[in-house]
Amino acid sequence: MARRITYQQAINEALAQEMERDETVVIMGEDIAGGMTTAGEDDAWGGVLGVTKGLYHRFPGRVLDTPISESAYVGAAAGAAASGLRPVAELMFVDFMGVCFDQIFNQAAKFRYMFGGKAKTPMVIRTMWGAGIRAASQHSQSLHPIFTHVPGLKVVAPSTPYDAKGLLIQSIRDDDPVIFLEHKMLYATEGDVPEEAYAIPFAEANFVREGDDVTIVALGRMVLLAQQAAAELDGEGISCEIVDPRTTSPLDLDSILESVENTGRLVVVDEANPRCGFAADIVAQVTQEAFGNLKAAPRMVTPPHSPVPFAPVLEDAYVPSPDVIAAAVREVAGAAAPA
Amino acid sequence: MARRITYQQAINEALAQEMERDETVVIMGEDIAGGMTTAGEDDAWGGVLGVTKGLYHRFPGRVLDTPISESAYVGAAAGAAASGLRPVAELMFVDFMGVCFDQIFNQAAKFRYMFGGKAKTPMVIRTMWGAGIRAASQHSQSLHPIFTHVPGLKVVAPSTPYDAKGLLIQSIRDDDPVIFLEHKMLYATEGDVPEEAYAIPFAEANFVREGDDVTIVALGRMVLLAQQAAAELDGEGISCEIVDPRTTSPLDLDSILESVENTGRLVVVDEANPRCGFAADIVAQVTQEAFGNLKAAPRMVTPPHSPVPFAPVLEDAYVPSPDVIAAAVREVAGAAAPA
Amino acid sequence: MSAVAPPVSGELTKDQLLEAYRVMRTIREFEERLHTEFATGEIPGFVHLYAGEEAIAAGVCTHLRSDDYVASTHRGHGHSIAKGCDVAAMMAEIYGKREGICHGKGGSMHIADLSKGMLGANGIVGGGPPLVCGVGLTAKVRGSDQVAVSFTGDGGSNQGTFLESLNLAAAWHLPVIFVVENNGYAESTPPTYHQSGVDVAKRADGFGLPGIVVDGFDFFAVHEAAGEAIQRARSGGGATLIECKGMRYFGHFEGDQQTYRGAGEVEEIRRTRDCLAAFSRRVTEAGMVDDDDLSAIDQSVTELIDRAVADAKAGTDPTPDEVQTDVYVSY
Amino acid sequence: MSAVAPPVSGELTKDQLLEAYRVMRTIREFEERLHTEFATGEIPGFVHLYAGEEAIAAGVCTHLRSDDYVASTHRGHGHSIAKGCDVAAMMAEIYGKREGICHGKGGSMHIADLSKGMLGANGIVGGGPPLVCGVGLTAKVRGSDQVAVSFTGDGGSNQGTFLESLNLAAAWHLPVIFVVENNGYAESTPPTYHQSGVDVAKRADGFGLPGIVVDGFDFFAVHEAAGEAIQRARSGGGATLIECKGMRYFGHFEGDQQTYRGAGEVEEIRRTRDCLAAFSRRVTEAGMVDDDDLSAIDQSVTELIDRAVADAKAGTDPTPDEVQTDVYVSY
Ligand SMILES: Cc1ncc(C[n+]2csc(CCOP(=O)(O)OP(=O)(O)O)c2C)c(N)n1
Ligand SMILES: Cc1ncc(C[n+]2csc(CCOP(=O)(O)OP(=O)(O)O)c2C)c(N)n1
Ligand SMILES: [Mg+2]
Ligand SMILES: [Mg+2]
Repeated sequence: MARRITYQQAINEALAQEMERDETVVIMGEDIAGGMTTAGEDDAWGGVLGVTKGLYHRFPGRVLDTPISESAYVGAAAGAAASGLRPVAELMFVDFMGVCFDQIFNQAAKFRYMFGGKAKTPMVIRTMWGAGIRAASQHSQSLHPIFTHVPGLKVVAPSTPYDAKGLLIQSIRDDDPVIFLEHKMLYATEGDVPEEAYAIPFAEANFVREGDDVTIVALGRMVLLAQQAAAELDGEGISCEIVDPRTTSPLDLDSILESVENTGRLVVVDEANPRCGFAADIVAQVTQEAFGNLKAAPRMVTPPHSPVPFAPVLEDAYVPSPDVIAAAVREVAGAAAPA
Repeated sequence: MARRITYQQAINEALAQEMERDETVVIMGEDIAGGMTTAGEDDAWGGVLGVTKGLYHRFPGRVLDTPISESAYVGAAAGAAASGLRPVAELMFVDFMGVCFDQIFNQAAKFRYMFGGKAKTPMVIRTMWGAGIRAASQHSQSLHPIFTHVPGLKVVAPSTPYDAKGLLIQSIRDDDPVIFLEHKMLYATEGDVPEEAYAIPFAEANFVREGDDVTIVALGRMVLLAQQAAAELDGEGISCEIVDPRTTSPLDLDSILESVENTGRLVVVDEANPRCGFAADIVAQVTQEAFGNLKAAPRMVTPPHSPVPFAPVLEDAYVPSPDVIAAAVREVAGAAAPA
Repeated sequence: MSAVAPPVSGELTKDQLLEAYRVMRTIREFEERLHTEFATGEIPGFVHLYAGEEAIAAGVCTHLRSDDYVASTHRGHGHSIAKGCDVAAMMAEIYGKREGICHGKGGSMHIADLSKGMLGANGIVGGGPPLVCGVGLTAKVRGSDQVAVSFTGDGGSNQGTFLESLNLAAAWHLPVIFVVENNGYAESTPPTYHQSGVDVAKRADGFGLPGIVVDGFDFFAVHEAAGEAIQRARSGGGATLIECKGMRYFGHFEGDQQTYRGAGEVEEIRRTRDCLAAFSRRVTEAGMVDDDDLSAIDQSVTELIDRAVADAKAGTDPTPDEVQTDVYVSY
Repeated sequence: MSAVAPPVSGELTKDQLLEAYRVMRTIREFEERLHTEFATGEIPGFVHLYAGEEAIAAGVCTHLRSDDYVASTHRGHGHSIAKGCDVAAMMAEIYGKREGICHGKGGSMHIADLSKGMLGANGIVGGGPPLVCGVGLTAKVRGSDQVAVSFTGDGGSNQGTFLESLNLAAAWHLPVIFVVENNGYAESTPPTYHQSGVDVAKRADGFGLPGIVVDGFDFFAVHEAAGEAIQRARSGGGATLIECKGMRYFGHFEGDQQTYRGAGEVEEIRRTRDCLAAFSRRVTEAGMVDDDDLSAIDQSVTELIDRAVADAKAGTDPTPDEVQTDVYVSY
């Protein structure tokens, strides 16, 4: 039975159902219980935005507040995973990865390989990403290209409540370390979500919209903005197909190639910075694999090579807008195929 | 007056000459003096590989051993740069960036932007990169794509002793934070290097080899392997042009586009992992800017999406070899232009 | 604070007392006013208010010269004001205007002014301590007698960067002061939980540094402890850790429901411990300053903040093209 | 060490003494032999030898069950042997062979065997302490009485990860033991410089943990201290920091010229403090064990290592396609 709930509720529900199902699932992070041992412990915070609200009382001993020591507790999640638990560690903002990246990319990500296949590290790092709430340069970044670059990590970035629940459940059941990216501008978005638990397999892109003229690949919040652009372009007779990879590693390249084979034109919209970014990754792989199918130069729509600014005017100019996306699509759609 | 010295000597000489010229230049790192306060201090180590040997005695008080606290001393370099020095901090292996990445990408890299242009952070992080010495997964990585992704950082990766000296001098004189990547397999290579100090500007690619059929873009050690491949291909009548960007950020894209305009065919060879990597970055930018000039699908030659293995047989299979590079070039050269 | 000569001893002149009061009052007014204005929804992003902890910023910074540096936290308005940042430019920054101290690029969490020795508020907990080690190094290499101070919260004192910095400052014998503002919570989590209730000052011993605990509501206690530590640092005596026990009056950030707090907790503190009330009582009872002096300051501060808010609201927005300026000095 | 039941008190049976000696002798022989073999140029990469510090690994690990865990360092051969890893498979790994304990993918710096509770040597200084906190959490959640031990060097004890882990272990009251092997150098840098000569054990106080210093050359001293700490951890008493003062006999890595060392420094220590000599003297003089028992062990160990080296040299290389295996469980 599906009902409409928010992206945030879907995440909370996925955590609750997996903790219910499997007692080796534990969650940890700063203030995710929120006020353990305080006077107000009965009405615990449940995370800075309340995403984990209610879990602390429901699962005694399995919901842990942490000191502000990301290296210690993210590393602890890796050690717990290697010794039998399925920890879900929350990194409040993905921007904080810089204080604990070693435990993620040199420890958790490499155990299995370095140890000759003898280790299993089933951990999830839930973390908030993206711009839009005027949180400035250190609380608004989109760092999936960095995690996608690292062998041994899986990277998940849901764009809807339905995907958020199904992909988080899959992430928790998965036997490899997973970076689960929750876009802060999507928490309040609503959608139909089944009550029962379900898992969405990784590397299965979602065809958000079918179309014949131009393929738009977009991730996270950019999927919503691409839809707005596509709706507008419809009126102009440009039919867009929108492909949401949902997971950047592993990546469902086949679905993207399939779409490009049909449209011959590609626009990749991504919220991360451009250099060595995800848009470049997709454009490069498509060009290498399907050069012959391309009727026009693919285009990348991303923020500029700059940090995220604070002022609303600046942040709005930083993030790709439906208008900018539409303009790029028109260009690609209009470009004649080279003789 | 030029004479033949090694890449390692060129780096040592650049440091010495800049410290001589500018007393605000200080260097710090683990064991870079090497044995400060020990019985053997008179014959100080000069770094784990002796790259900084001799500087400790020559520049009293300006060559500092550090505790194994990369966050503290890399952050200290940022704070020193913001308050008037030109520090050069050594991160022994680039693989260790995970324990101090925040101070690099959220602090040093973003000061100027976050502070509205009021800060200047002239610091250099010298660090050793690349595979080849059987140092396994945590001492052999190529992480320039991660640094290149970050706005606010400049990224330099010399492939010859001449470039090493000129680019390090420019890095020290530059007013922005610079990641200076020294490939461990190049330290012993020799080349002509002028005795006097000279600076090589950033974003000026080097045409290592002129050719008409295929453009090969390569960085660091890959430049040498690409030259071996090119020599072999010459005999087969395939003429390769090798472009070494020397700096990945800023990037001299124009020189690459210029070469591709001439050859119409592109192979990018890089030692970093493929996903969201530097090879993808170049292929994507060239395709977007010069699609019409491409006669065939560009190819990326990189290691697989896996950590660096230890066993010699495995590490040799991991790193792109001249044979693998040559095979890719043949493919691209042979491919007919699409009708 | 550069206008006033730093006192050699703990003795304060009337001018210095009035200046200290002006700083604390300005911070209080700035924060109380932001609390009200934030509720109107006109302020972008989120702000962390310093109200309640004024005696710490003032007690430390009254000893500093403009060529000394401080590195601050996400809760940085108080440190910025105490270090001499322009209050109107700070307010404009918080409103995201071009007249802002960072031209609208930084906002509340990144207020900085290097010309005043303010190395920046910091959105990364524990981001500042390594930076002040670097400033200390600059002073040492230059042979100047500058000092650098980092402010860190109780929660931030669990970040590896803070702990590593204590050791580096000791190993390099740096002119640095680590001020820990223990205000009873890291967001919703209390030190009794996140650091087992052990005084942060105790951590100094393990690195060979002096560490002391002072009452963060008492300007004079903070001022005296900071004076000694700064004197020691200036004269080549190395680093010190000072833990100030205090309390924030508002939520972790504006909008925080503060469910973790006991009923009446803040009201009680405001009534019994308030640093401004205590300071006023002490200096007037001692006859060093009279009420009129203080109310004159109160009035001028109110006017200052009124103007700052009005100007900020009337300020101009940056233009979209500025997104790409000042990423690099040259590129 | 799972074969031998862990002693409740510090009292050791003859079997346990012989087992402890076998472990120390095996480590010594393994390392001395690697030192010789490395010189021939046949061993790829670089190796960090543990010779001289055997009493620490043995003194701690003789208390551990195979379901307890240890996280090691770049100098990990001793911990691996003491925790029960297969010596021949370790040797094959160091030679980069498919028969290696990690099938040749890890080498000396990544030797691991989770089935033995060996969480891995670690190429990242300070990489291990957070991991054992996680193992401690697993034990707590499971309600088992497992414990986890991290080994860290004096230099590694300056890494933020180590310091944060002390605090986390205290806050979560984890069954973890932090063993610091202070061997007088971090590469070429001495603790007198890199940590101001302050005992690392002192850092424990600042986090509310017990911290003690023991002689790392004395098996019995280490064994007793570790026994108490492990007992406390097993019975819910929380974490402990144990600093063992010792010395490495060889260079930081093989090939290190050791210019930073005083002349005769190592020879003197070998002559006066050697842990194997001291152990042998003590157990024979006390009549608990006689010389023949020990020489029998010496001989069997020599044979074991001879065979391990011969087999490793005769081992098979991995095949190139294995570069891409075991990156993920599934992908
Ligand atoms: C590295 C990092 N981790 C977590 C956060 C989120 N965060 C911001 S403030 C804060 C609490 C800080 O507590 P404390 O240091 O006591 O300072 P206070 O807010 O009490 O002044 C947290 C967890 C952050 N900004 N940076
Ligand atoms: C994060 C990190 N920084 C630096 C290094 C380089 N490194 C390897 S071992 C070592 C010295 C370690 O000293 P200590 O912790 O005392 O251990 P010991 O070698 O004496 O056993 C250093 C600096 C590293 N491997 N990882
Ligand atoms: Mg606090
Ligand atoms: Mg050591």
